[in-house]
Amino acid sequence: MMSTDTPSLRRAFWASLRRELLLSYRHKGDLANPLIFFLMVVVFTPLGISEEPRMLARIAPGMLWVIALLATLLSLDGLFRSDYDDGALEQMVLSPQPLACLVLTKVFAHWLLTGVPLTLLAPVLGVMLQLPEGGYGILFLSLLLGTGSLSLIGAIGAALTVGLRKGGLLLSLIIMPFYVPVLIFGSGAVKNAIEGFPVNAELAILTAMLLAWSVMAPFAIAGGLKISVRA
Amino acid sequence: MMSTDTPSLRRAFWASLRRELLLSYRHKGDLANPLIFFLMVVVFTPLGISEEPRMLARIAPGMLWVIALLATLLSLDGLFRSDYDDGALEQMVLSPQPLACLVLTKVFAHWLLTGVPLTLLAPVLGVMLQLPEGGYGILFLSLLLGTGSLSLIGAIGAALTVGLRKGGLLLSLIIMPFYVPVLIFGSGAVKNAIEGFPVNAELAILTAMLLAWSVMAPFAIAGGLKISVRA
Amino acid sequence: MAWQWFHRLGSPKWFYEKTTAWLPWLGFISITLILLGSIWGLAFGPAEAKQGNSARIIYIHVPAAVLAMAGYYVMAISGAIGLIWRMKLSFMVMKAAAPIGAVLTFLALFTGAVWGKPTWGAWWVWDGRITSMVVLFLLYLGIVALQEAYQNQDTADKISSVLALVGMVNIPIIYKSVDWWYTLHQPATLKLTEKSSIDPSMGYPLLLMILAFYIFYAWVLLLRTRVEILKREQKTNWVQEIVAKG
Amino acid sequence: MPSLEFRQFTCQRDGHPLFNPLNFALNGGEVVQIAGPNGAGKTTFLRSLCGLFDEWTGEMLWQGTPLRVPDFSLCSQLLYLGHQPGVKKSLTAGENLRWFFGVQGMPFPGAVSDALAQVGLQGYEDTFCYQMSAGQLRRVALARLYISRAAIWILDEPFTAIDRFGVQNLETLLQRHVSNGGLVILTTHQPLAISGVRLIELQMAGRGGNDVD
Amino acid sequence: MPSLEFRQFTCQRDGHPLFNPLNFALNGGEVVQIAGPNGAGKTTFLRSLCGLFDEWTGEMLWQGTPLRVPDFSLCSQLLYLGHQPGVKKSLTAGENLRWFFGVQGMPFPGAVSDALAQVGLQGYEDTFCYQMSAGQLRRVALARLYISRAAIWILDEPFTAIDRFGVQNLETLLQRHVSNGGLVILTTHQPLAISGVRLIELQMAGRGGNDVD
Ligand code: HEM
Ligand SMILES: Nc1ncnc2c1ncn2[C@@H]1O[C@H](COP(=O)(O)OP(=O)(O)OP(=O)(O)O)[C@@H](O)[C@H]1O
Ligand SMILES: Nc1ncnc2c1ncn2[C@@H]1O[C@H](COP(=O)(O)OP(=O)(O)OP(=O)(O)O)[C@@H](O)[C@H]1O
Ligand SMILES: [Mg+2]
Ligand SMILES: [Mg+2]
Repeated sequence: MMSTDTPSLRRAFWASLRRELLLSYRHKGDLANPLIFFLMVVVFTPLGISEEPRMLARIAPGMLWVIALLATLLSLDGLFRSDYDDGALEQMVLSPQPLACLVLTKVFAHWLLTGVPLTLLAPVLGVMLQLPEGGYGILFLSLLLGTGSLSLIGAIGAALTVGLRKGGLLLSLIIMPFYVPVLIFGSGAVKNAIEGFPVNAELAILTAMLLAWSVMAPFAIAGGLKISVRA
Repeated sequence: MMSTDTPSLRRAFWASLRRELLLSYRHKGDLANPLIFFLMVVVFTPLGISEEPRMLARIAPGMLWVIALLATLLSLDGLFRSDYDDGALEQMVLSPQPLACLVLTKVFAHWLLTGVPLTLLAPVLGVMLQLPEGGYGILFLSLLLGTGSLSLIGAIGAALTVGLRKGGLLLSLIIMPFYVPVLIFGSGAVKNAIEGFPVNAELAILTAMLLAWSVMAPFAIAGGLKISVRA
Repeated sequence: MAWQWFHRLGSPKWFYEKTTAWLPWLGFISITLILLGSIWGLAFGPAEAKQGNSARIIYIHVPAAVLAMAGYYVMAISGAIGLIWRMKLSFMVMKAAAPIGAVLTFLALFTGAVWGKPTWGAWWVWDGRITSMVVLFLLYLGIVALQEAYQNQDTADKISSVLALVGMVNIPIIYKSVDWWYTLHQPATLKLTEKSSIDPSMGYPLLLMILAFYIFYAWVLLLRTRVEILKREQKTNWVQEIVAKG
Repeated sequence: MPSLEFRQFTCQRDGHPLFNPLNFALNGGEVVQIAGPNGAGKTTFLRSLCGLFDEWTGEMLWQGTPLRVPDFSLCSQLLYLGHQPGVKKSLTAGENLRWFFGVQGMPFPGAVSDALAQVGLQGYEDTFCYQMSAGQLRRVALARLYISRAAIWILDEPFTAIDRFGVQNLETLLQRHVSNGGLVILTTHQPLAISGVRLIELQMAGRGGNDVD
Repeated sequence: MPSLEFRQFTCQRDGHPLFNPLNFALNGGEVVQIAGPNGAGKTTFLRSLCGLFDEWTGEMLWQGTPLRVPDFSLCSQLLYLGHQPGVKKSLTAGENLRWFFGVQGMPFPGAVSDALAQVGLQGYEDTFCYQMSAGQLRRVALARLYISRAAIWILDEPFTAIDRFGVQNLETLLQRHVSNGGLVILTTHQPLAISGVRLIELQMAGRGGNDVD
């Protein structure tokens, strides 16, 4: 009756990651969502705010970062919701493998499918918003580092609100304060780069934040989920 | 066995509105959501883009309109989703009362609980974004008229995407083109007002759009829902 | 024994009975000090050289700001104690502390805005201090909203404690980043180690007001915690006896 | 007296018929059980009746006149209870029932608390549905049957999650409805303790003919 | 041999006990049915066992040592199937099962298509779960039982939406599991055709003592 081959964390990790990627692949629409949102705001910006190239160039670095941040944030609400609704989350909690590791795969998949595409798309939209020459490389790099932190932080919020019948943007309220430093250093880096100032400090801080959250977030997420599932 | 008092549309209308308001009252968090989103972007804007008052004043009218639009859009995804998931939508479709009327109550409730609060909050956030003196009245008026159209248009998108397992922001893509005119005339009115130009034309067009959508949208929504429920 | 004391503190009943005696004292002292400080500051303190009488708002603005920040740690630490030792009372303190903190933060923001109009010529400016205060306000709102959103009190307590804990780590980061970002606001003027840059004639009443606000905070926190205790323990015998007594 | 007739009726999924064509007529006063193994097409069949599914072929006649796709003209005559009962978890039991009737244009039934008592939920009128057990939630949906004035009841596994006494009660109710001339069409995998149930067996298509009548 | 013991055990909702305290011990080789009307607290009890609910009082002992709240130490020993089966509709049946075992750190079981065949879903391995009927969806969840190596099975109304033959199959499986020394704890409102089922009746608290053993 009892197990002969020992269960392994590595297997659980891969199974979990595989499923996340499969699920996203099935919901291709969802995959595109953050991108569509990104695109949408970039279209609305000149329409609503200003079509002057000089003006656009000035607001572009900040605008791109703000939109990337909002896009991440808005894609987070569903992170654990469907697993919660259909009972899959219970099964994960009941798995003998540490929950913190299992959720890390979910966050990783989220970043892979939201943060990375956003990062890749940002330079293109930068052109549409007249982003000055010097900014592209750092825009890319800062987003790559920053979106990691955004996914990790956001997942904490998602875990804490999954038990609410409709978490919605309450999630936003919760994680917004945590996004502030990421935004400041991220957009700060791009602005500095455009004006020719050094950006090492900002990039170092973004990396440090990413590392710190990678260590802390999984435990907060797992804790939040365990509480939510028991409610 | 058969009914003695005749069923009445008025009753159906009130019962439906009553339920919508009750549901929102129960999810107070949801009620606050568009507002939180609004606040959030207003905080992120100076952080990410520029904290200079002169710069802020120039982008404020457009920014406020873009945010109001995004907030409406994002609150729309759930409009029919929970009714679809738990079978309540089937019951509405099966009601002998015209579905177009029933959905109109849902849209009306949505506007009452999203558009109106956004409109009321906008002037306050205008202060934070250094909106120039002359803009406040027209900001209020244009949002009041415009958010009505936004809710109606958005509901069409929501009805068409509710059958997808996760509608998400595909919805955004569908309704984005329809939001463009509203945004242009809305933010145009505020900009004109600030610069002291007349705004009658813009307001007239916003009103006309609101009326036109009020007549057309309910049928499109009802049609979309009937198709979705049969899938 | 230390542990015995700790466990008794965890008992809402013991806590309720014990603190009944403290309440009038705390209330009396805090009100007296607030009155004293206000009269000293507003009536006898000098008008500020450049800003004139508008600067007197400092006697509310600064204590509110100081307590708003200190209050967060009170809240987060009591939440942490609740999570770790599964102590219900600690959760109640946390729940009681959140709205007080939010109100104090709002007060600091509001008085700041009122002060900003005469001095900076604008109600609102995006500078580091102010921004970090807005962020703190949002952190508080998040906790209050979570508490409201969860119908099950137990879940609400635990969930909002986790958030408060994560927030505690984040607060210093926010302050650092926002300070670094842009500054227009007054730097800290009251310094313990060096000589204060504020004139003693304004400094002393200000210090008095800060002390008064601390005690006032403790008083309100106790009051709210006791209400929370009564609400949650309403079905127990000892609460019903208290209610019966009137 | 309601009457429904089916001629060469079958439902399709992805262009393939689910079950062999059906030919039969139903009248008021009958309890009709649509039977068949999991996946036979029972739910699909019931939804077709309600106009909630329209990939069917053959004819469906209501009081002698054929119904067309998409046609909701039976609406005012029928009450449908599907796998998803349409009960909002964040409303109370009473609010749910009142909405249900309100939305059909009926006056708010005063009988709500009676109906809830009938399904064993006395005193639950103001309880939120998310605080209910699986069975209690289904009972809220079933309470509709005690107020409804519809002639045709279409019930997809109404006994799911209901305990023994609840099932008995429900059976009594169904019997009362048909003895008043109503028509009940249901599916269930549990044995029914109702006398004179008409059994319509769905036979997987392509496994030999059947034409139940 | 798994052994579970309960002493003065009861679950609470809003500070009130749901049922009278239970005192009993379970051992491998038993099928235990937790019985009681709708809302008695069966689901709550089962969730407490799994560590998914923690407002309980009394003692719960696993192999003689008391379990504390919150404690998931039984995890690796048990398989829980609740009202919500944890099947993702946008994955295929096979993908769902493979995830389920993968996430527990088990090697991908090759037996997936066998298990699906056992629950009557031959050839459905690559069918998306949203294309399944209510019963087929539950069967996907039940297929886990054919692969699982857990000693304790905790099944909350496993027969929901399953047709007659499906129920028979499942009963056979349960009997096989206990004859191998496993423990099955289940709830159901349908009569069981398994011999020697141990019945634990939950009695609403405050209606006279019971202490079943
Ligand atoms: C909404 C706007 C404002 C906010 C949110 C705000 C916030 C704060 C905060 C957080 C402190 C820190 C207390 C501490 O660290 O010890 C503070 C102190 C202070 N604020 Fe403001 N403030 C605002 C506007 C103003 C204005 C307009 C003035 C006057 C020009 C002002 C003058 C001061 C002074 C003098 C202090 C004391 C500094 C110290 O002793 O540390 N504030 N304020
Ligand atoms: N989330 C909740 N909050 C408060 N009370 C609840 C909640 N869920 C269930 N209850 C109550 O707890 C009691 C036990 O519920 P439980 O789900 O354990 O019943 P059950 O025996 O499984 O019933 P069923 O046979 O209907 O599945 C019920 O009376 C119910 O009203
Ligand atoms: N959305 C769908 N798309 C494609 N096929 C579907 C869909 N839903 C169901 N099916 C298929 O149609 C058939 C009939 O499904 P239906 O739900 O009508 O069965 P049922 O008789 O109600 O079964 P159960 O007893 O399990 O409820 C099943 O074989 C199922 O695989
Ligand atoms: Mg079915
Ligand atoms: Mg149950």
